[in-house]
Amino acid sequence: MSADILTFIIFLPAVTAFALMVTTKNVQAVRNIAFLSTLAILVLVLKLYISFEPQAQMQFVTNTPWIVEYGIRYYIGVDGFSLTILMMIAILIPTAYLLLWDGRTKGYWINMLLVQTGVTGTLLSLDIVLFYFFWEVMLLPVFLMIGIMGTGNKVFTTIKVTVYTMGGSLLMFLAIMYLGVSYFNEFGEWSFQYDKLTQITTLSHTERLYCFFAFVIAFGIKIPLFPLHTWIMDTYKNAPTGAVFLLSSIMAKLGVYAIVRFMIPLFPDIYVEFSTYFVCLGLFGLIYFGIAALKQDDMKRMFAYSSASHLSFIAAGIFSLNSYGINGALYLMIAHAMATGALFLLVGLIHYKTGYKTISDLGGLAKKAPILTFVFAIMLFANVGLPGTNGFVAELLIIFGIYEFNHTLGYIAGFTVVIGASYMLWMFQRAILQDRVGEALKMSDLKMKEILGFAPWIVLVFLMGIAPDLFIDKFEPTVTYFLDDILKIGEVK
Amino acid sequence: MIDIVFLALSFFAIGGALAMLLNHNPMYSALGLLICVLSIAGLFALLSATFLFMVQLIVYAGAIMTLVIFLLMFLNINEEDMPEEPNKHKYMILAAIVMIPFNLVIIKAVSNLPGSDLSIVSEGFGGIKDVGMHLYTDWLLSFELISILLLVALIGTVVLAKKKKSRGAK
Amino acid sequence: MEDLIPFIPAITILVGALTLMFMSLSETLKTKHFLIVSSLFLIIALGNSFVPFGNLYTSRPFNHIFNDVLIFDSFSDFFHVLLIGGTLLTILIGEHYFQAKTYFKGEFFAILLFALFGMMILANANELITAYIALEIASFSVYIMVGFNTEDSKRVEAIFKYLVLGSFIGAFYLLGTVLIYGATGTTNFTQIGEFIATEGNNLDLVYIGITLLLFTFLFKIASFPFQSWVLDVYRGAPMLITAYMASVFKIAIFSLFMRVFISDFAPLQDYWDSIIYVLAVVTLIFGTWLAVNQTIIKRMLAASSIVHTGYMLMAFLSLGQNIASAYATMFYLIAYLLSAIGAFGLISHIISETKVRVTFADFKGLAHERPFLAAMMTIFLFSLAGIPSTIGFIGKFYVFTETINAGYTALTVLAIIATIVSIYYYFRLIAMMYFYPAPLTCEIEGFNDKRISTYAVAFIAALVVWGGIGSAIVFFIPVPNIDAIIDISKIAVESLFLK
Amino acid sequence: MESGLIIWIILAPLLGALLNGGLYFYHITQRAIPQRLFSIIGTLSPILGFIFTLILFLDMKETGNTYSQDLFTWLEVGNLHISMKLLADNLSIFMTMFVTFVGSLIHIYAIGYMHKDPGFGKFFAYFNLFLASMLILVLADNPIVLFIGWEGVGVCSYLLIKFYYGKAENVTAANKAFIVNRVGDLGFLLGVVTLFFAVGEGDMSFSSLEANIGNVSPELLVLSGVLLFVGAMGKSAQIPLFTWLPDAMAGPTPISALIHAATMVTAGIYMVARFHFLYEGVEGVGLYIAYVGAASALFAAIIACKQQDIKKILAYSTMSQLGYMFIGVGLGYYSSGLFHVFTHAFFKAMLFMGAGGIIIAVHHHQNIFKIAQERVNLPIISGTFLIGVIAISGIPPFSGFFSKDAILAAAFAEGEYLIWIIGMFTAFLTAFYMFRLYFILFWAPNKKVGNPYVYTSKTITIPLAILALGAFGAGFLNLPTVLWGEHLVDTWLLQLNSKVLHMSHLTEWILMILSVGVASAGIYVSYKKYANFDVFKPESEEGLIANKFYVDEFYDKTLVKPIQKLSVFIDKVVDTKIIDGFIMGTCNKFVEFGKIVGTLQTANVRFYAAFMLVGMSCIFIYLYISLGL
Amino acid sequence: MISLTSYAFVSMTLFTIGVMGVVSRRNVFVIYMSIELMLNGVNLFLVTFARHHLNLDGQIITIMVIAIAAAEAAIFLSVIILLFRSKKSLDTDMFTALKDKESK
Repeated sequence: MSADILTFIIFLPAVTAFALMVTTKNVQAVRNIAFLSTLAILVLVLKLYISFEPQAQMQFVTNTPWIVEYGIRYYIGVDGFSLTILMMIAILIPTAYLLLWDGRTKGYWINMLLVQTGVTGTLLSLDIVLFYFFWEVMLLPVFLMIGIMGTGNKVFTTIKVTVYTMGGSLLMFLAIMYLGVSYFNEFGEWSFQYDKLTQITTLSHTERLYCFFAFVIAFGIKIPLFPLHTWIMDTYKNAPTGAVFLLSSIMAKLGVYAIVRFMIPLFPDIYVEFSTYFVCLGLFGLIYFGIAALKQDDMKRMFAYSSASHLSFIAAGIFSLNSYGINGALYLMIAHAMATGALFLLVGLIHYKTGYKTISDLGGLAKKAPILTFVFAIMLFANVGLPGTNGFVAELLIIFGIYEFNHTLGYIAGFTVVIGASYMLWMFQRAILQDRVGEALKMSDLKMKEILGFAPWIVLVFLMGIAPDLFIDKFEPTVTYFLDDILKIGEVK
Repeated sequence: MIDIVFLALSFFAIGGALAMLLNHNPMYSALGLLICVLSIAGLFALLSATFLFMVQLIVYAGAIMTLVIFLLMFLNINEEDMPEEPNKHKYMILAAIVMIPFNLVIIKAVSNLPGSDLSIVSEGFGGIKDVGMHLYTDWLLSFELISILLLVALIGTVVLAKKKKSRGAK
Repeated sequence: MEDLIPFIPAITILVGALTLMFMSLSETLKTKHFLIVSSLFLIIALGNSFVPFGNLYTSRPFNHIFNDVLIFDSFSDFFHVLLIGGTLLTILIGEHYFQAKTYFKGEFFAILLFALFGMMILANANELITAYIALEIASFSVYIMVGFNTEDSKRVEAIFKYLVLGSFIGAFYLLGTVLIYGATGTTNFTQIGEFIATEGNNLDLVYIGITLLLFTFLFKIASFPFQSWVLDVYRGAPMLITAYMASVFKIAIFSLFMRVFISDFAPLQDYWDSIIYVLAVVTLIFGTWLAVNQTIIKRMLAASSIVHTGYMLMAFLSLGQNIASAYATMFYLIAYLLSAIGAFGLISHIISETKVRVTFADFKGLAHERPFLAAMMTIFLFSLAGIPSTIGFIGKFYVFTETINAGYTALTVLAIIATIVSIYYYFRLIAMMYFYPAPLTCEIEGFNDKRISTYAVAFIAALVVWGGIGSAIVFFIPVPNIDAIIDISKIAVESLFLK
Repeated sequence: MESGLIIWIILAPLLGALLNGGLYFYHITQRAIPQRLFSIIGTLSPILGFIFTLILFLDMKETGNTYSQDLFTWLEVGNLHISMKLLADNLSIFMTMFVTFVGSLIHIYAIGYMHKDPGFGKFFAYFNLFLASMLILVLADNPIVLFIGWEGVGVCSYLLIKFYYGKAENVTAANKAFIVNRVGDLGFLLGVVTLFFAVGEGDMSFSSLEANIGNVSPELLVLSGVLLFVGAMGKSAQIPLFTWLPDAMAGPTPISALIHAATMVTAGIYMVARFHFLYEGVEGVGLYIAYVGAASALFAAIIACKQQDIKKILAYSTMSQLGYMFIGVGLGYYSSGLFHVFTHAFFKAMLFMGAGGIIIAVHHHQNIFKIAQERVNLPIISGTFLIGVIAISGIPPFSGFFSKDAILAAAFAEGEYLIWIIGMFTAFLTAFYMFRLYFILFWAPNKKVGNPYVYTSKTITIPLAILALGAFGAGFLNLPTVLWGEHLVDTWLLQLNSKVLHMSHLTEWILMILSVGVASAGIYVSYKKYANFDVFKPESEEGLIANKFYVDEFYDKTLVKPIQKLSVFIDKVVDTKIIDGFIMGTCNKFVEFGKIVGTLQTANVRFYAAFMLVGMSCIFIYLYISLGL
Repeated sequence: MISLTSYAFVSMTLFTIGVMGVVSRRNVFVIYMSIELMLNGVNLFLVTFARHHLNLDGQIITIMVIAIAAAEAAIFLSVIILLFRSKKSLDTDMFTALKDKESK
């Protein structure tokens, strides 16, 4: 299989999008073609997944010059990490299409396609400028989606989220350039390939510290980490379902992914040095957001807090410096992507059908829509981390990891078990189960199409929960590589 | 001898300038400027730029000043059209203070130059012939460019000043 | 005879200008004809200037009579292409505007070409006074164009201010010339350079003089503290002239000062670093502050152009440390040229027929009225804000990288912050266009998009995107990479050093 | 030794659950499916499970082997190697036996109870799932797999308690059950983690844990022991995590029966017994457990005396019986504890079923006085109920007597006289409130003449009968030597090497007589008080005891409310005002200042000139300095 | 003995007075004349240096400057006419319509 398959995977959606933009105006056609293209990508990724042999180094690498003057290269490749997430994206998006199927505009679908290109590119690019390129581009369609299809105080929200996130990433951009320059000064040639940049030796500790934090801010905003989170609530509240789905279950994960992909190799020593703070920060976020989620009335807002809480937990796992933690974090990324994504889509469906998304307005859905309730419950329990679902495996591993990192923190980490359950069940009871006071909502159950859309997720949730080893095998070598090689460097430095 | 002439001329120049600056009525200002320009012409002569002495007289005193005064007449601006300038002196002092660094720096820098006598050279410098020769050999291109500049200015004046009946009207 | 060849573009433009001048005598000719003729001349000139484009040369024709006041080399050629191209784009994108606004009569195009001529000579100038004359030709033409519609009191005011301040600063330029002349006894850059090289001592007057020259430079590119006029003049001027000033004129100014600062004044260059550093800082901050609060689109773009000046100053500042920033500057100039012409021109295109759009609020729901134009506008704004996949991003990348490389990291941090804020005010406009329902008076049809302006807009947008993506996507198809620009600018800069 | 059979014990109910679930899905989406089908699948699967267990049990009895089955590697990260492995040793098979047996009976009973319920299929799906996860719990070979079952039980209980999710309080109760259990699970999980790293990251199976338990530092041992017990508290409703148990009565009665008798609550006991190797190491923890058990026993018993809801009374009785069991296991008499679990399963299941029957018969009244007012004639139920009551109050020769007495004797033998006294007193109370229940339900006169006879379906009565048998006879399986028996259960559970009591037969006799006396005293008191109690003047519901010592309110005030307040505070104040306020505030300040700067744009040309001039002269000052003129 | 410096002094004084005029006077005419005065100061300086170097370039440049001044005069005066037409006044402070009133 040629290496260009990755390029194809990245750019197929964009090409389709532009083609559709100019050719047809018929929404149905646009949607169907878009859906087909995502399916095609899914097939390709599956092919990739199978033919990928689990080992540490990059595979299917494409490395051609892009901007020769500054040694910027079109350098993409895939390893265990990115492959897993790529797989996740490839599965999530087409199924999401099925659930967003009706009542969308042409622009909606085109934006979805463009976002897919953005995220895939971000995921696969190994040249850090290329990465930044995609990192920014992936936000623009979402920006448009929120602004155009959003609700409430959408314009302000949109501007806020854009300035927030782009501001963060611009700081990262600065750090990137700084690294590039120092590489140039050391080796006399420009290069922004992350593996080249790791060879820089001239930077002083403080400089590295600044760069590190520039990166942290960029990624921390996307994730979001504790003090940088204030954009998510309104954004998730006002954004259309698709955008929220993309933000929460894919882009946020890319923030974590980027930490592993770039920050650990580039600043291993700082990473090791500061890991404790970040684990603490993550756990604090876990509890803080968890508690904040308790009394939310708007479901989307509540899920915003809940995913913030989970992602803080993931971050804590990432920083726990051992294979349990990092594997667990990666696993939780996928698990959470599915669970939260599904929940957001379900809320979207409910909102679309009933016209409400506030808990106090809902209720009594279970009688009208048992299947929806059933799916909702499964995803909810996966989100809570019930054994048998993938969420449990991940949380278990992270708790193990953090415990090994530091016993006390490990005990704190355990609280994830309780926190998630409390607000989730509370919401479930009020919004879905118990009968509604006042007039009945107009609510219909899931259609076959939507059930089909959810089916693979449900299957995966349980499969990954019951036989996690199948999946972890794929990326475990990469993690081991990271730990053994890079973090060792970090310790010695 | 020369010194006295110089002093007198420069006194007139500066005096005229001040007159221009301080007079409320532009007419008087114009006259002040005229005096100033004339004395500058004199100074040119002192610096043995005979041709320029002429040009200064003709172009400035002759053309430009008359143009200004003519325009003043043409617009027949009378006293009440003159803007009230209650606190112009404040501004002047302010500007003067602000300009101190300029003068200080420049004059000091100039004074550091190797001194040379600026007495009138008898022949061959600044006369029409030399200037003309110089102008039409070394500075030909610049001179042509000047002509284009004037042309542009001309067109501009026409375009700007003419009362226009816009093309769309008919 | 082949000495004349380098002259051809300039001559063509001059002839074109004169032709148009004579044409304007006739009452029968319509604006269309003027457009055609002027663009014809421009295309010819462009073609001619493309002949030596990209190869390394320098020539000082007719030294015996021209006294070496003009110099023709790859550098000037590079800028000629930019200037002519910019003017051509302005005319094409403004086709609709010109036809709609009836006061653009024949003389206008003559003046436009005169202005271009002046700028081109400015790019060639190798002598202070010649440069000043060329500059004045350009400036006068621009003054006139600014105030072209004399019915409009705003225009009159704009031209008045521009004129007063312009000639005020011009006097300082001349003073500077005098002082340099006084020190060196010549006004020819080359000889001044030699003087500087030989006479190590008593360069005080030269320093002062160059500082005074710099004032003009800073004034024309609207750096702090010379920025005040920009907002008013841009606001008052016709939209297209604003575009012209913001993009093409700036480039012309840069052509002169980069020339002298790279080649002849190079030894002294570092002297002004601290000044320019401070000015760049203040310009960035000040421009940002101005831009954030504007409610009128034109003023916002004007203020943001101040911020862009700040970026350019950064690059200009780091010229002393590493020559590569010269390429960065040139690239950024191109990027800004395209984006600015695009943005301003597109607005002019929009407002030419329909109701006047001035403030942000007026642009509500444009995307529903004119989806295509809104999309294009979005591209230009992205480019101005430096969002990836547009040329603006690459430009910023080059400039910032070089600035860091020159060791001005703190300045770059500031610039980054300015960029963050700029995202705010640029995206506000996009939000206006896209996120609001179309106004009731929404004529989706009745607007004929099939006209030159639209295609010009599309073309520029395509250029912008191409510049941002380079050949990244089609890396297996050989298309001209954006590195080509850098290479050419390299050649251009090299040519300055051939004596 | 490998045996392929074990998995089938679990799979039988699991498949049943899936099948029922699928059918129910079809039922609600496409067309209706006859109730019969559901009931057949639903009941057959546990019975099959029971049969498999029986086969295995007999085989093990023959050969004395212990079987295990390694299914697949579940997870392998770093040194953590968890394999999906099942273990059938004596302990687990002992549990499995009665779990499947009683479970099957309850299933059968459920057919009758849930008759014509719209959610019939769903009910059975949940039910089988419940049983399946309990079996996973019991048959697990390592704590993680055990935890899967553990949580599975929790979630099934959640699903079943909120079975009638229309009513808010049901769902609330379910949430309460789940979350309180979650707190327990937290303890369990942390305990496991601690243990795992303490024993040196080896293999996770119980056997290897037991092998490596030696190299655990004592304090970590204590820590993990306590943490694990916290888990047990949650599941087995001990102080302080008991509040969910009474509320769990919101679910249909069969669920209560299943939860209380066979499955959920016994998990805690089982788990502690599983980790006996750990608790042997640390006497203190064991004692602590015993005291917690005693306290819970007494506490529950006291509360039970004043309750009026029939199911609540039974619930509290369960809690106090669990207390006994914890006394047993805590003191190291694991087999005695488990034996009480065993017997308790029978009579408690029976009591609940009976209660359920009564509740149906009187159209879903649960207040005992109401029931008494509407009393109907239910011969079988009343009979079996009486047996149950006698059994639980510990009158020989009924099963309850032997098991409870063994525990009390153990407490005495260990010299924990306080525990022993508490136990005795609790026994008295138990007899008192159980008979109070019985008398009010069936004896206390009400004006109605000739209560109508109500038919109760066979599916209800037959299981009752069988269980009654068990409740009567189960005790004989573990006759102490004093009573010429040979400790069948104890010998079977030898692997737990639980202590055997050493005391003279005389003392044993005395203890027995004492306990019987106490029990009968309790019966006598309640006879005096309630035998002819006017059911139309019910007792007041005021008072500390009737209100369960306000524990719920206490939790509500001290935990729930503050957290909710905190939540609001974080959302409305910290996030919105402080953090976001700071960020947006800086932005606004910036913009505001920009406005001030904007005022420099006084479109006045002279001002502009002056502005430029000032700037220039500043630069010239710099020149002046730098040029040193 | 009159030196370079004294000439420099005179011309700088003229220049300064011109600047002062531009900044302080509100009359458009006077502003224009002030600019002319500045140019004159420059001219004087130029000629002085021409003499100082005995080099005619200075005088040539002076001629150029005078020409430029003439051109400027043309534009300036026409603009003054425009201004007077539009507002019937010569007061620069009257011409502040371009102040951004929309913001604030």
